[in-house]
Parts: sequence; C-alpha cells; structure tokens
Amino acid sequence: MATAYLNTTAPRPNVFVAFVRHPVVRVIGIRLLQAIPILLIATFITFALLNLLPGSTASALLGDGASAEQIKALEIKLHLDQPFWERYWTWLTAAFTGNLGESLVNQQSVTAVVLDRLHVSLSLIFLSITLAVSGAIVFATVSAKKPGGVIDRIFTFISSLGQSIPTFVFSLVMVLVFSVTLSLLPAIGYVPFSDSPIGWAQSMILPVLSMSFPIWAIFCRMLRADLIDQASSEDYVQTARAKGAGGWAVLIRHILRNSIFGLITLVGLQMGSLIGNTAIVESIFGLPGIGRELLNAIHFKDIPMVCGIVVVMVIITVLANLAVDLLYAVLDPRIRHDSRS
Amino acid sequence: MTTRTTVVASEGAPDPMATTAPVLEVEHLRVVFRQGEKTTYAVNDVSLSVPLGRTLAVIGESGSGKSVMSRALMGLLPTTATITGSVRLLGQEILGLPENDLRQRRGKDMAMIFQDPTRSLNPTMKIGTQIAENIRIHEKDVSRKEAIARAVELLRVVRVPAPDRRVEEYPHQLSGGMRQRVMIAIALACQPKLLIADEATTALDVTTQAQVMDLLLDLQQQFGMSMILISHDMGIAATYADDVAVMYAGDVVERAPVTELFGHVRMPYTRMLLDAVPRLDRPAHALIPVTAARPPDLSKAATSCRFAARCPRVQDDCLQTHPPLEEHEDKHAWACFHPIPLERTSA
Amino acid sequence: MTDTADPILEVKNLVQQFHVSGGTVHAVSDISFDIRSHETLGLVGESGSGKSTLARAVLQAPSPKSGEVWFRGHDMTKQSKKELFETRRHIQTVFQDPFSSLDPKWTVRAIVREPLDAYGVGTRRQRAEKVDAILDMVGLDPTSFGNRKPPQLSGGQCQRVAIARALALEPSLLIFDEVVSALDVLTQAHILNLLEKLREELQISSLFVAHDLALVKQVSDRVAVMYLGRLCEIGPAQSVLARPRHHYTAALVEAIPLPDPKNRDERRGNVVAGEVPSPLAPPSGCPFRTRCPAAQALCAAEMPPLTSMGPDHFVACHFPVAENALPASVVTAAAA
Amino acid sequence: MTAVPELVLAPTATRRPSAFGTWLRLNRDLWIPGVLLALVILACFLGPLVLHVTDPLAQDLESVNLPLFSPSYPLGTDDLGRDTLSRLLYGGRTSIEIALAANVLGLFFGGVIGIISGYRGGLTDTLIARGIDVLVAFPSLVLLLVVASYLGPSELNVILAIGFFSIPAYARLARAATMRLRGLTYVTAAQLGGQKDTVVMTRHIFPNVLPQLLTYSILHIGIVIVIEASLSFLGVGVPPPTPSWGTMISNGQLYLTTNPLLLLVPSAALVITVLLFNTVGDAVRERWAKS
Repeated sequence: MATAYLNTTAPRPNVFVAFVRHPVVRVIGIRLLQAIPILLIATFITFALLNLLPGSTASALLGDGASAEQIKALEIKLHLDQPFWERYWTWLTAAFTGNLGESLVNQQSVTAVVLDRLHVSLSLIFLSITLAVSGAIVFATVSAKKPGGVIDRIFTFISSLGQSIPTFVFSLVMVLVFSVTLSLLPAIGYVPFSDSPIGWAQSMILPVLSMSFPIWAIFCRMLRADLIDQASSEDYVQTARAKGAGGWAVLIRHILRNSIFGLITLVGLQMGSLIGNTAIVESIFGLPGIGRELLNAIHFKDIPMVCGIVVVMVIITVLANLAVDLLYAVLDPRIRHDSRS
Repeated sequence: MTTRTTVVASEGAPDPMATTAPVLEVEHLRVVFRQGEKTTYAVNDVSLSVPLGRTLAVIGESGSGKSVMSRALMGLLPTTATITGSVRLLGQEILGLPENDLRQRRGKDMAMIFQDPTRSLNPTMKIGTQIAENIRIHEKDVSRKEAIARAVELLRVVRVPAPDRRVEEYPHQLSGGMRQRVMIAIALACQPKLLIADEATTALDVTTQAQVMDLLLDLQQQFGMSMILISHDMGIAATYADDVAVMYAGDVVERAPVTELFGHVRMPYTRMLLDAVPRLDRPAHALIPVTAARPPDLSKAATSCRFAARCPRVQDDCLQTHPPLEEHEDKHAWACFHPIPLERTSA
Repeated sequence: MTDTADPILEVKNLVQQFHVSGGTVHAVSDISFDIRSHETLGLVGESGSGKSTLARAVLQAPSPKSGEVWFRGHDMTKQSKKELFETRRHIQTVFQDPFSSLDPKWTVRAIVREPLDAYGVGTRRQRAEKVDAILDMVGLDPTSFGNRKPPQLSGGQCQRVAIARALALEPSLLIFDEVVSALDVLTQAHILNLLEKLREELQISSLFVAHDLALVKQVSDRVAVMYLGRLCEIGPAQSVLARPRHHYTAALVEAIPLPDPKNRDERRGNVVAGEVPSPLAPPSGCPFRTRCPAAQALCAAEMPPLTSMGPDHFVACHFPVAENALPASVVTAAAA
Repeated sequence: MTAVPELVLAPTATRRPSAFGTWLRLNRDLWIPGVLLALVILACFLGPLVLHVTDPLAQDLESVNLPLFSPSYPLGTDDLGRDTLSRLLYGGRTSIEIALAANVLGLFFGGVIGIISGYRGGLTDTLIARGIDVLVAFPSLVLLLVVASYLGPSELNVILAIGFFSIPAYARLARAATMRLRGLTYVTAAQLGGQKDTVVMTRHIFPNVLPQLLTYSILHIGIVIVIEASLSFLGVGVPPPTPSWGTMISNGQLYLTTNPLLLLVPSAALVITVLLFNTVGDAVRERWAKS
C-alpha cells in the first residue's frame, strides 16, 4: 500500500533519501555522531583524573599499617601495576560491554549497584528540571509584563536569593522548616513508587524543591532579562504591537517563543551542576540514588565504584545535553526548515 | 492653528478625495523623553495633515525626530516619552486614548512598516500566521482557516510568487525584498486608512527598493489609503510623495507639495540637504557646498533657530527667537526669518 | 582620465569561492580590470554582487581561489607572507562602519600611529609629528582630538580618523569599502569633500566600492558594475552611467530615485522585475539573463565576453542596450 | 541610518548643584550592595584584629551551645564551646581568599585559552571549543569532590581544584568575546596594517575582553564561595579545625533539632555574602552591557 502510494507520486525522490536529507534528521544525526567523541573524551578525562592523581592509591586504601605484600596484592587486583593506557583500554572495553568492575568494599558489581539506584536519581533530575523550567517560564513572564513593578521586584528578590543560596543550605532549611518545625514531610528516607505512590511523592517533594529552586532562580533571571531586552530592542515586537496585539499576546505569542531558545541553551549548561547536586541532595534526604552512593564510595575510597558512578553521571550529562540540542533543532524553524534545501 | 489649511493637490488632475476631511491631522505634537536626569526634546510642535489618498514624505537626517514622530502617531513609544498635542485619526482624537482603545485602531485604521524586514518579522512564526494574526486581532469572528486563506490572498496582492506555499514558510526562507512584501501584507490585512512606512526601503537594494515603492503606490490607489513615507532619502520624496515635510532637530522646517518644494526651496537647511545628495547630473569630483556639522542640543527647548549655527544666511534675529513654521505662500510653509529668495531657487 | 597611463593595479581572471554547508558560494567569477595611476575606479553592485569580496581578495584577505593581482610588477597571489607585508604598506583600506573600524580603547593618535609603528617608520618623535600632520590634513585638530577615544567621536569624525590611519604610510592605492554608506547625507558630503581634497593633493589612486550609483559617479573617473560575482560593464563614469549598454546597468540607473519630481511618472513603474538569484547556484551563461528584458537562448548557453563599446568602454552582453534606449529624463540627468 | 539612534539622542549636559548626589541617586543598585560587601570583607579581614574576638579554635567547654547575644559571645558558641562570631569571621576570610585565588587562576588561564582559541580559529579552535563545551556542561561538583578527596583536604588543593574547574567558564566567555571582536573591522584593519598576531591579541583583543571577564569574575566569586562551602560541607574542603562556613553548616546539621542556630548563623553569612557579590556583579554587568 505504501509502495502503491509512492508510485502514484512518481516524481518524488526516494523516501529514504528525502528522510536522510531532511534538516532535522541531519542535525540529529550530526549531534549523535558528535556525542560519541564527547563521551570518549569525557570518560577519558574522568578516568585520567581518578588514576593519575598523586600518591599510591593502594597504600592510601590500606592505611599506614599495611605490609608491602598487601599493597602489592591490591595493586595487582586494581591493575595498578599496568601502564595507564592499558588500564584505560581494559576498563573501556569492559565498560563497553556493560561491566564497570566490582566494588572493593563489598565485591558487588558496580553495574548492578548503579542500575539499582539510577531510577531514583533520574526521577529526581527529571522532576527538578521540569519544575524549574516551567516555574521559570511562569514567573519570568509575569515579571516581564511590568518591569520594575511590585510583582517584578518581589520575584526578582526571590530569584536573587535563589541564585545565592547553595543547594545544601536550602535543603537543610527546607528540612528545618517542613520536617523539624512543621512536621509536614519526612526529613529523610525513600518510599519506592511501587510501594506507595503517596509515600513516594512525600519523600520526593523536599528533594525536588531543593534541587530546582537554585536553578529555577537562574533560569528565571535569565529569561526575565531576555524577555525585557527583546521587548525593548527587537523590531518584530514593534510589528506585533503595530498590529494591535495586546501586551500579553505580544509577550507570550511573540517574545516568549523566541526566548525559549536561550532558555534551552541555559538548561543544557546547568545540567552538569544539577547532576552534581544530586550527590548533596540525596545524601541530605537519604535517597538511595547514585549520588549518595558516590559519596559513600568516595568515603571508602572504593575506586571502581567512584569511577563507574562518575562515568555514568557524565554519560547522563552528555545525553541530557544531546536531548537539549535535539529539542532546539526540532523547535527552531531556522534549523527545521533549512532554506538551502 | 488658524493659519494652517489642508494641503490639497496642486498639480495634475484635481483629486476629488482631497477635499474630504483629512485622514490624519496632527497638531502641536511634542515628544519629550525623560530618563533619569536626561531630558530630550525629540519632537517640537509638529503640525501636519494627510488627506485621503495622498502621500506625505517626512524627510530628515537621523536624530531629526521623524521616527520618534511616527512612533508617537502609532502609540508605540516607551513610557519614558511624554507626548502632548493632538493627533486625530479619521476625525477622532487618539492621543491620550487608553492603551486598549488605541490597540483597536492600530493595525486596523493605521498600520506601519519598519525599516529592517529581516528583524521586523517574528523568526519563529509562519508567515501565514503572522498575517492572520493581524486579521484575527481585529475581526474576532474570523476563523483561523479563513484568516490563513485571506493571508494567501494578501500575499498575492503584494505580488509574492506562489503565495499558497509561502504562507507555510518562515521569514528566514525569504529574501529581503519578499520579507518587506510580507510586512506590507501584514499592514494591509485590515485595509487601514493610513499606512506609515518608516524607512521601509532603506535596507533594500536599489532595484528592490524601486519594486517595493512601486508596489506601495499601486496598493495605495487600489485600497484608497493615505501614506506617510518616513525617509532620509530626498529621491524617495521627490519620486513617490505628493507632499513633503522636512524635519530638522525635532521641528518641521519646511512643508509644501512636492513640485513646489523641489522647485522653490525656501528653507536654507532643505537647500543644503538637497545639495548634499549625490546625483548623476553633477560632474565628477565636484565639491558639495556644506557647512561644518554640529549636532543640535536637544536637551533644551528651542530658544533660537536650531539651524543657525550651520546656516549660510544666518542673521542676529535667528539667534534670538525660534522661527515658527508658517504658511508664507499658498501651501508652502517654512520656519525661517531669512528664506532663500524665489528667483535664486528656481532651477 | 588617463587612457595611456600605466596601471598601478592589474587584476586578472580573479575567482573567489567559499564553501558553506549548502554548497559553494560563487562570490567572484573570472573578473579582470585595472586601476591606473591617479585614477579612481568606482565599483558598484547590489548586496551579494561580490564587490566587497573582490576588494578583500585584492588585499589577499583572504587570497583568491585563482587569478592574479599585479601590483607594482609583483603578483600578490604568489608573494610570501613577508613580501605581502611589504606590499600592503602601499595599499591601505578604509572600511564601512566608522565605529567598529577603530579600537574603542585606543586614542586617536595611537590609532593613526599604529601602522607607522608596525612598519617601524622613522623615530618615535618623527612618527608623532607625522601623526599630527595627518590628523590636520583630514580636518581634525590634533590638540583637541589627538587624545580622545573613538566613543567620544561622531561617525564622521571616526571616519576621518580611519582615513588618517590609511594615509599614514603614504600609500599609492587606497581601497574605500562603502566608506560613507553608514553616514547621514550631510556628514557624507563632508567626507566626500575631504576625499576629493586628498585626491587632488596627494594624487592617490583608489578603488571606491559602493552600492550607490550616483555617489560612485560623483567620485570616480571610471566605473565597473558587478552582478552576481561577474563584471557587467566597465568604462568611463560619464559614458557608463549616461549611456549604459548593459541591461543591468540600465536597470540600476533607472531604479535610482532622483531628487527631482520632474518626469517622475515615466520613471515609476519601469523597474526591472525579479530578484538576484542565489550565489550558491548562479544561472548558466549571463548571470543577469533571468531578469533581463533582452534575454535569448544564447544568453543561457554562453557567458558573454567583455566587448568594446567605444573608447575604453566594455560590456559583457550578447545583445547590448541600443545607444538611445533609455528614457530621455534619465539620460539628460546623467549626461549633465 | 538606523531607527535606533534616533531614540538615543544627544546626551544632555545638566549641571546640577550636587553632581555627587545625583550620582548616588542614580547608582543606588551599585553602591549600596557595594558598600555592604566592602563591610563584609573588611569585617572578615580586619574584624578579628579590631574586635578582639576569641581564638576561633579555642574551646570553652564551660559554655557550650550558648544562644545569641550571650555575654562575650555575641553570636553564641558551638557544641565545643567555640566562639561562633570568631569562626564566622575567620571562615569568611578563608572563603574569600579561596574564591579570589581560584578566580585569578581561572581568569588567567581561561582568558588566555579563550582568546587564542577564538583568534586562531580553525581546527585548534574547534577542538578547544568542543573541550570547553564538554567541561562547562560537566558535573564538575562531582569531579571536584573526587579530586579534592584524592588530593587530600587542604586550602591550596581546594584553590587548585576549583581554579582548574573555573577555566572552562572563562575560556568560553573569552572565546565568544574574541570571536565577536575578530569580526570587527578594527581588528581586520590592524591585521592588514601588518600588525603581528601577538600584538593584535595583547593590545587590541585583550583590553576589550578584559572588562567582560572582570565583570563575570564578580559573579564567579559567588559561585566559587558556594562550591568551596559545598566541598567543606561534604568534608573534602578546608580541613578542620580551620574554620569554614561549609564545615560550620555541616556541624550545625547535627544539631538541627536541638540548636538550629548553629546551622542558621553560618548559612545566613554565606547567603548574604554570595547575594552581595551577585548583586554587585549584576549591577556592574548591566553598566557594562549599556556602554
């Protein structure tokens, strides 16, 4: 049927060729290809940082009382006797098959631990970013409607505060207010969604708020500034006003639509620090995610575990940035409808 | 304003529409910007009128206040601007109208085209949607589909090839000339009575400029609009306008029908401007008679002639009193105590 | 006009192309011309015609894809970096945007002195004296302007500083790239008067690139017209603009809005149709054929060569405009 | 001829009796936080000398967990009886020292890398730019944690680690600014005028990039203070017993239910300082963007 349809429109070029040549497909393809070297570089940097730092790792692990034999045995176990390049290659090929090594502390498979904990961190990241972006759009738009007005001043102050408050401080203050003082929400602990959706929601509210408030503040300030800047300097805004469009229509239909691209770029830039913050938030709220696992591993100098988790975090960052890039390509008509075709 | 009369056609076939009430009447329009400690007198006491179906060119250098004036007419100035005077559109005062009421008139009774067609269209919105938006703002009962259909029609009117395909495209897919045609289509969407073209062809190449200007003039006749051409180009005024007003430092300094103005320049500033324009009919390597430029100080209200410092005909009284714009001859007004005598200006 | 004088610059079969993601931009295609001593050659064309790219290619910034640029007996395209450095001393450029062409952090004196320093001309003191003399020459009082910085200057003053910088090394060829198109008409007149004065006093040759035909007519001895990377017509300013023989030049002349309402009805509605094709895919044969009223099959098949149309006047057209084809109003205006 | 300059008309030369008063009135957003910030910095560096506060390490086990406004301990004491005010001031000193040092490192190396990359262009630039992009989007806190814990807690290591991770942000900024400047004709004019690339970079590009980098550095100080506090909070920053806001907050966390002051006081100090840096940075940036 599909072929019959194609035959009736004979002059059309091969569907496959048309698909491959479509600007969006091309951009997606290029970005995917670019992600491969970036992932390689990223894992390499991570591995190098963890492996080339000064000091004998084995002796640091075993403490001062360790005998030479003990140190030697551990070095062999960690392949520390091999040259760095070989170690990286061994690690990389193993990692490629999904084997990130095993924990020094309890001999668990790093891959298994990461897979077990990943969904907690991912849902934390996803919910936080969604809340921050949607919150920023609403607040910034309301602010930009009347710059310098009372609402704008209040929002600007809140977002200045948000930008200046470290995640761990905000988390602790949230715990102090909502758990200790008001006893509304649990301070610590995690309830899986499958056990109790309500319990899960209760355990996630404070962590998500803590993660999203600082980045919400950054998004909000940047978006507000961009909206106001466009409103005063862009000619298409004048065109829209000259049509007789009302203030909200100009702001939402025209300006916001163009500011979204700046916001998307910013989301990409903040991805790294957001993912880094999972370590802090998960350990404060006792969520069993990879962030908390990372802190534990660092505490116990569990090298394979640290390396595995960091690499997974880096991969998440790269993939999140890829998603952001793709979203940009899909939303921006200047990429979507390339005039050169 | 008893001295001012409506400018009527002075040549060719008498225009029957010109005798009706003017589409736009501007009286004593002033625009003052106050920002922090800074005051700028951008437009001082401008009075103009545009009869139905005629084209007024407002000519001036950058900083002469012509763009500020046009935006004041549309109500598009920022809140730092204080606007006083009177602007009557189709007999109704629009200055001081609440923003919501003024909004109803913008895009419907009066429309505007801007200088840079690359920047004045929304890059993320389809062309059809941008035209349809103007229709749907003012005609609430029109469906989206109908509005798009009308957008196709409008694109055909402004001679954009393949209009039914173009409505689905985005501004970056069009050339500069085509974008400006789309801007004109947006402006014409509700058949306004007044169209203000603010340097609408300045960013275009000369052949594209001629195409767009010809189109504008055709459409003006077809739709029976009045037009204000804001430009720095004397050639545009001479070739396309019926009446010309020359602005300098926020004042209209000379105003007349086009043949009268170019035939008998009376204001020394206009003369200098006209002489400075490069033209084909001047020998190569000729020097241009201009005096040293000194931008006028717009931070104070005028107490003397603002052109006095550069004027070859300056006398003592020019430095003491601000010469008002007066209609010294039939339909020809100038703001000068010592105008160029007639015999010397006729070519 | 000096027909017999030696050319100071000879451009032969110059080609410039750029690769972009959508293909190859044919910016300049097979262009040859020369500039003679003490002569101003005006180069006109609409945006995208390749005129600025051509000017840059002459300066080897960047070097052209192919072709030769002969200056004082040397082909610049074959010169080493060091030789080019010596050659560029004699060819100076003034650019369009008066504000971005001067470093906002430098004083006027430092800006004008920069080329002198770079080439190590004279002693420190001689350089300082030279700078003040040149500033004086371009109409800027060194004592009141010398220590100012560009943000404190008007557009016209900035352009004077840029001209002073170009004159510092006493070049024999000046390239003006749209030098007055960003200025108001009165400021423009001042700068044009200055250029006229300098031309008289210093006897410099120059290439004057602009999109405004009337402007080019006013300053040039000869005019070259470009369309879509090709040379259409070249010859004495007077004959090219008063009696254009290429249909594109004729269209350009007709499209200029004259500052005179006489005969305007004839001039209106007489515009060449269509738009400039993409330089990514220029038409075969004559680039103007897609819009040309006289186009025939031959025009699509073959690029017309430059053919003599009178003394020093060459046109690349298979079917040139007849001698008296232009509307009388235009001809009388241009011939004056 | 553009439409914009018409709206920005000739500046007025108003001569008011008190120019300084006018300046103060128009620049409130800059000088009020600026003066407050100066006070905070002065207090941290000179306060301990002037105020005769107790040694921040001295434990007074007689007076543990004192509340605010206790005699001789205006901000109370912690669980070991150490003077909170004193620890706050010394901790601020550590924070600001680390922030400044890390910033200088980041600004210098980032600036040099960014300018060279942006000016040279070509393959070098593509590689550097990709690298910068990767590093900017990296979960740098995680890497900092790892690096800092491996290097072992010390003020110098924290400076080196944060300084290193500050490079990409500066490099990115410097590169973008350089690419913008490279497109301006005065750079082309200098190049065509025979100026050496090193001279163009140091004398034309650098002076025009520097104000932007310096402006950013004010905001970046706030970021570094937060990062340093986070590291100290997680126990891999400034080693105890050296006072640091991060460790004080971390310590306060243990007494969340019994003595929230131990958490709130250093938190407030941290937030206020960062807020002041951000506010001043924003005000400076706004002015820079306008000029």
